[in-house]
Amino acid sequence: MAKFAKLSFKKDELNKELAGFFKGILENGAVDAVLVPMAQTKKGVRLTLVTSPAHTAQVDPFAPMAAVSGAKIASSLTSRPSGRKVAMVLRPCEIRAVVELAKLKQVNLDDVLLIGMDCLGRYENTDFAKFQEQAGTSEAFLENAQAGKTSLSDFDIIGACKICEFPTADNIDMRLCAIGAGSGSVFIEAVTEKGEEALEKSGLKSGEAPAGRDEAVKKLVAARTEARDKKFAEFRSDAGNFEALRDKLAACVNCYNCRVACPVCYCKECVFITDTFRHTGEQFMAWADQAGTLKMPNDTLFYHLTRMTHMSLFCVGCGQCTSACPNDIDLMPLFRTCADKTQARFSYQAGRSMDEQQPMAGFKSDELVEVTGQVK
Amino acid sequence: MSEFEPKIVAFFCNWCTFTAADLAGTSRLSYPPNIKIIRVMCSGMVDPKFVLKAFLNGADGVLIGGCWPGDCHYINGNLKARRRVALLTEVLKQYGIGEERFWLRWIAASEGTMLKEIAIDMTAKLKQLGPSPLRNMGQMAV
Amino acid sequence: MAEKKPIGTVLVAGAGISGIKAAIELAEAGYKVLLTDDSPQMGGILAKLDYQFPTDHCGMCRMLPLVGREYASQYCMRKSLFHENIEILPFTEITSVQGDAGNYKVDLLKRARFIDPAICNEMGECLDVCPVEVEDEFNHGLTKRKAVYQPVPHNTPKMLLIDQQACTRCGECLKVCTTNAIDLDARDEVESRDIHSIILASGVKLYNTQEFDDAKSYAVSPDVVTSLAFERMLSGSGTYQGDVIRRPSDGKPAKNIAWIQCMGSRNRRQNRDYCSSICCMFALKEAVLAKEKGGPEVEATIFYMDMRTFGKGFQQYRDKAVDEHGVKLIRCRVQEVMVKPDGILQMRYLDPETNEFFVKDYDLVVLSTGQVPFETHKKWADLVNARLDARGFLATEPSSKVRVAGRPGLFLCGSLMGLTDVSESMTSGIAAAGEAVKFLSTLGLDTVREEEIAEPPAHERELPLVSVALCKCGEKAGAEGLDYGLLSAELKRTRGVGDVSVINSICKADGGTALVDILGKTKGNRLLIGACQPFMYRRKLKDVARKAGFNSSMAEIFDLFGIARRGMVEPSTGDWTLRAATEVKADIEKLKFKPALQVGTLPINQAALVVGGGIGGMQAALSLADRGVAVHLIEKEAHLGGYLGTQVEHTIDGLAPVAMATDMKLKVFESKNIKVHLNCEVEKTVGTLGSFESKLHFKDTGENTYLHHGALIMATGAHEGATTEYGYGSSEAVLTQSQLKKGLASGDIDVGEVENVVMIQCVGSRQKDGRRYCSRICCMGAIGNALTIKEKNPDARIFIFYRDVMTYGNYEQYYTKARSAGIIFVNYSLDNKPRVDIVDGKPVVKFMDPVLQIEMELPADIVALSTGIDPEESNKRLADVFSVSLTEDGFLAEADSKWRPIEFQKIGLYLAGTAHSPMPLRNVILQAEAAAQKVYTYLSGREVHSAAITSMVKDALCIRCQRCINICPYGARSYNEVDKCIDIDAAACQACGMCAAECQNNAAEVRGWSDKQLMAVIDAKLMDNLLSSIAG
Amino acid sequence: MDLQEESSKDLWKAIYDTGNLHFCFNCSTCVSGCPASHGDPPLLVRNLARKVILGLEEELLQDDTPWACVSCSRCEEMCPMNVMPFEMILAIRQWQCKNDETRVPPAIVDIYKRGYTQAVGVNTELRESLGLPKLNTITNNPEQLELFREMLMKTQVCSDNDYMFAG
Repeated sequence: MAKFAKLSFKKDELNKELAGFFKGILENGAVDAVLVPMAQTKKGVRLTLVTSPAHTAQVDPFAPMAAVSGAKIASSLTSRPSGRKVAMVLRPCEIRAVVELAKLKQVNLDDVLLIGMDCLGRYENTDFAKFQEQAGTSEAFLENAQAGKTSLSDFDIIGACKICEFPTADNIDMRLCAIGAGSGSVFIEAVTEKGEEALEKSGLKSGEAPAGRDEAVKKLVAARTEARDKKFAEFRSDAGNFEALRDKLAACVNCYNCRVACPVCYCKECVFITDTFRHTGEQFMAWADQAGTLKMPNDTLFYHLTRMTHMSLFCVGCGQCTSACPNDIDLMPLFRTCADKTQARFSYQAGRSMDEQQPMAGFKSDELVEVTGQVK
Repeated sequence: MSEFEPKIVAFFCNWCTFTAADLAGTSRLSYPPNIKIIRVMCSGMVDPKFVLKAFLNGADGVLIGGCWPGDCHYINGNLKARRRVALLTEVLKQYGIGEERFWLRWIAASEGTMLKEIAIDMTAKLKQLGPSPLRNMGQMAV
Repeated sequence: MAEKKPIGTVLVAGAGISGIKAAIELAEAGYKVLLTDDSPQMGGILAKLDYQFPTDHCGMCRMLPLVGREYASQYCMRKSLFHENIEILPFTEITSVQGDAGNYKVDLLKRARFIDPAICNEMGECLDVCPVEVEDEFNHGLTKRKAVYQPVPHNTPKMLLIDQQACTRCGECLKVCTTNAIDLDARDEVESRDIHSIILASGVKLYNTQEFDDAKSYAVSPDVVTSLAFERMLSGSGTYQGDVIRRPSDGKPAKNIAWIQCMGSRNRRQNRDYCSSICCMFALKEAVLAKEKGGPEVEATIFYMDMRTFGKGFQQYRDKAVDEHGVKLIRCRVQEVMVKPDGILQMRYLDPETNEFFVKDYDLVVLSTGQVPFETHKKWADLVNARLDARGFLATEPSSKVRVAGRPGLFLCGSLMGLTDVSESMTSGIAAAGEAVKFLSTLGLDTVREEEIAEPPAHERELPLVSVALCKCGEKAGAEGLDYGLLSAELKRTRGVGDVSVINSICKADGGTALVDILGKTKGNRLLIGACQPFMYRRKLKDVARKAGFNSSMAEIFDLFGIARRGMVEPSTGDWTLRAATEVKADIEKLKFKPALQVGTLPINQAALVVGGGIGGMQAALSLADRGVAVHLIEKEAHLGGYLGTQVEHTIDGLAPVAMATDMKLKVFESKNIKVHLNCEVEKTVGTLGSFESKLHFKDTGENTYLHHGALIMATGAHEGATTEYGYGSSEAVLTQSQLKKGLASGDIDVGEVENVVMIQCVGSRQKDGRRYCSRICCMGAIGNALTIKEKNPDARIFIFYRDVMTYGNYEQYYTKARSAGIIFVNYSLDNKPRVDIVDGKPVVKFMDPVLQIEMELPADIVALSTGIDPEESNKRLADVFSVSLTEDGFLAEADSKWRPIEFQKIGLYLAGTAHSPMPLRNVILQAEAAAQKVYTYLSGREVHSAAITSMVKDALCIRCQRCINICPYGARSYNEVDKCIDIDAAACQACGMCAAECQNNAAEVRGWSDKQLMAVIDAKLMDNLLSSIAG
Repeated sequence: MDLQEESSKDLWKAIYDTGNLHFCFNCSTCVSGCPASHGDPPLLVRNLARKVILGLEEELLQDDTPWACVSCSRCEEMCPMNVMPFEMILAIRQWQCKNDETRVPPAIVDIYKRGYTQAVGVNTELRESLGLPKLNTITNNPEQLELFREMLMKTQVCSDNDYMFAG
């Protein structure tokens, strides 16, 4: 049922062509607004909310960067809905976070046209700046990345992306297909009826599916999965106990940036900055008395472990935690290896499907008998 | 040198397991003092934070006692507890605190003897296992 | 307010579960209750049971009040019960009842316990030294106990007493008793009380194999036990401590167990021509549990005559027992149990399937012993001067199971109605309480109102300073090793503790005043009292706290003696007092962070909505109207009466539904409190206890109106099932039982000439493809019609084809009567149903006689089919309208099949009648009365007190993910679409804390159980270095 | 069989009009412990009652099992419905004879052969399993048995039908 529209572009005109598409869906009223990565004056690309067809020229959806998770933006735009139709162009990891947030009533997809783009990875913000200085373009990036070349002079895409087995998005209305699209072209795929409608309104003609795509995707996923398992094994072997964990987190200063950046850490305020954890000096003294010393800030391990119990079931491995850490703690593998275990326990996968109930939201009387191992 | 005495924090549901503990008391069944009972209204009330805190502050084991499935005063709190325990176990297991230190057990009001046996059993197992890796790691959860 | 009227007081005689339920309902309604029991304990039979059918779980605690939990204990009911309005007097007999309705004077004989519970510190040294050993009746003689003993293992307080028969007065106990609680010369005391109403709930005497001859050929070995004794063998606190089932004689595991049904019951020769109703399910349950405990190698065989699975979910339970657990059912009443030289038991039986004889070995035989009702009934009849009916039961008014005939103000419930299961015990307890309340309200008596106590300010924002008061029982320390001096010193050193004082017997008057004096001088703003049995003295100690200027929610009581008791268990290990100190410190921490609490009040709209204008609905409506509650009665048809009230002239047990309904209609339309809405359906109901709103749709006019009401009763009924089996529809002569019934009543069907009448039971019932349940009333219906035909034409030959004759309880007499009238009963099984061929318009029935195993055929003039009872199709819609759930069979699903049979999970919604499950008219009325009482309890006042401890939302932190709504088992949380926030139904919330555990940033929290408090407790528990110091 | 044709609904009146019979609900108590139920064919009291209730005259007339009853009256003792089965069996015997002068209870032949009314042999196993001593029966005492047979042949019913005892 899926329909594809081929978007061929001359050199350096990928974004021009894409802009035309977004212009089209805005003009023909398929949507009232588009949330799409867009080049800002000077440098940097940011998700931008566009309501006027006249202002689509600067779109750059495939730019290898994501300053903040689009899922968080999607939440702010829809948790108290505007009632207007908006197309959201998001990365696969962001889409999967959106799926979890929707289950948590933090995203409302009623008026949203979800457009998932193929993702070959992103650079840290600072590296993206260098990328731009070296006149890197999304076109070039797509080309090279598909050839396996993501590293430039002294930087590379982030660790999370290198082990991301989800380069393409699901649970969406449309796809921006770059992988296996052949050079000089990308495809716009309509996945749902909503999507087809938009595709028609965009004025693009639908035609053949990109020939080599499935093969290319499969290959990429295989490579990424292999990399992932390698990374997991590595990490587990050197962080398989609390001492190691403590040392990995030694630099943590309880700034809570990781949870602010985390798309599925959706609390208004983290419990660790509520009254529950505000204590009297006397109290601190008493704790210090226990062992004679009390490391301050004192609850880093407690905080991260608690976070694992809170978000690991929803973790989509986007790597924003690592990007956000001011002390360069590589948190991503920590949470991904944990998520890997917890999600497997409930054969749940964050972002896989809208209809999958989140594990903590339900129970069965005859499940998990091994937990107690008791029979009447 | 004298033998290591594990500290076990036990969250007991008010209706079944806490009654069993009382029954053990009134029937004067002796169970090890290593078990430090904390009464909660329902095993479904036990927040993962409580368990983490107990371990971080030097508990060598944590035992959650609830009603048998179907007995729960609050209909199904124990079943929700069971999922939470499974989740938390997966988290802790990765760093060396596994099922052998973190127990969920169904103990009905009349099962004072079972409570006693579980307390003895867990204490013995933890004695073999030795102190929790988190003990004296200078990581105080406050 | 006018001058003080006396407070209505009810005597509930019998503290089994139905008595307890009645007491709790009365207490909740604000009346005083005197709850007595002849035995030294409470709980009746259920105190012995770990598992109850049909769920195989306990859950007794679910009968505790849901609203105003403050006034009742919140503990396992096998441990104890406490309610501020209930005075419990175990070991107390009623010796005389003088006076009359509304003004009784009863004499209570308080039997001497020889141990004063008020003084006893329960350390139990006496138990150790008592040299006398006798059989422990609680475990049916399977274990021994001392002459000094604790009647029920779970009870706290232990309620120790001395068995006067067994006691040798050796005085050993006196020597070790540290509190002088023992007085071997104690005498029974007689006390007389003024009572306004009496509820008899003393249960029924059970068949005793020692006492009756017909047990002699069965009770031939210690390995033949009664079903109740077997419960003790299963129990975790029983003879084998929950371990595998063993043979009492040699302690070997019992692998092959047999049950013999109807032991003592269904025995015309012994003049016990009744069924004991519950034994079949009881045996099925025991067989299933035996298999679960003992594993697959355990063989469980039940010898029965009719497997009477008539209740809600019972048939399904039987199917599960047989199909999934492999319990064997054999329809044969064995004549005797034999003992082989090696002690193995042996029985010979005729297997009806094969008509072959078998001789089989068994390790254990369980006798399903039933009721022997007469004595208890006789006793009461004499005491309260009431009538006994032909069966020797206390006569009740025709349509009521609980109103004692001709004795206003006198009611009964529970097994005095004949052995009842948990569900009916609950229902009858509530109904009896309801009748008592109705009666009291005619006397213009008062209820206990929460007199407005001046609560001192809470000072919760001040830096916590805890004053600790330790109660000392008598002169000596409570327990060995508990050193008050050391304990006080240790506590004084604790952060946030002001002064620590030790006082003698705070529970006593002078102790109280002493405490008040001391506290008067302290600067503390929170108070922790260490005493015994917190839940017993809670109220008293809280009063003391108030007098001393503490807000009662800033005062906590902890079980110092509980701690001491545990200390005594292993005095050897370490310094107990220090460990006790740790425990107390934990309580101190919890108190330090405790917020101020107050009991909430919920506004009540004092109107009730009753859905369904059948007999059940009308009964409920009238019952409420009598008590001055405004009622809206909704009926979807154009007339009241429902199925029974319009279709059925007479029931076998002498009721006349149509006449009843006609009479009720008059009353309903006359009543100024009842507004009837005909042709009317409820389209949506929203709200919470005290403030519901319902949208009504009128089918005739198409109009909609909105009603506001405080509670709701669903009595939407059910209807006769349909069938196409057995040639129904293809011959005039094949009809349903109700068609036959009508035909006979109207005379349209003339049976004067008929030769053969065939009746077929369970048509489409009790089978997987069809109604999976038993419709409960068909057997009586068929027998009723059969007897009518016999009256009109004694020569008619009537054959009733049945699978199990479900004439449970006293309906058995009609089965017996039918047989004696020459009606022939033919048993059939699902795989060998009778066949009905229509030969030139006339039915011919072909069947195999199970006894003679001969194929037979019979031309029938009439074939009447029992097509059972189907749930209303509309139930699906209603379930959605009222957001309640349905059973797999399509009936309305109650909150708990045993302990809350007429309530829905959501508080404020109740159900009655056949919408619940098929049942006889008397049960419909019983449920209607019970439902009315539940509603009245909440609608009698302008407001109700909700609990002080409920969950809350910190709105500023709440992100509205609504996980708390999803996880709440009581539907107490809902999303307010208007204000975009989480609402909490304070009445529904039971403070289980699941929402708090589910909420990741503590936006949801239970007052008094906050994470801050609990984490402080965890700290305190781990902060003692005692163990390490032991180690080091 | 066709019940309408082949049964007389008033048979019970003719045989056993005590008003007790109809209380029978086929619980099998009477048969499960009946010594004669070990015989071949077995005496099944329950079934006799059934035949009477259903009015199966022919069936009943042909039925020899009533004669196997040893009058131990256990059924009488144990019947929960007070049907008094033993009385019924005697009644059936009388009715059978009344309805067939020439009737000779075949049990006599067995008695002649065994020297006992009952097939005592069949209980040997059960006796052993219950640890009872071996019976010293007349069967293993030939001359006694001979005397008994002579005695038996002196009764009229036997001498009239001596052909039955040939060989």
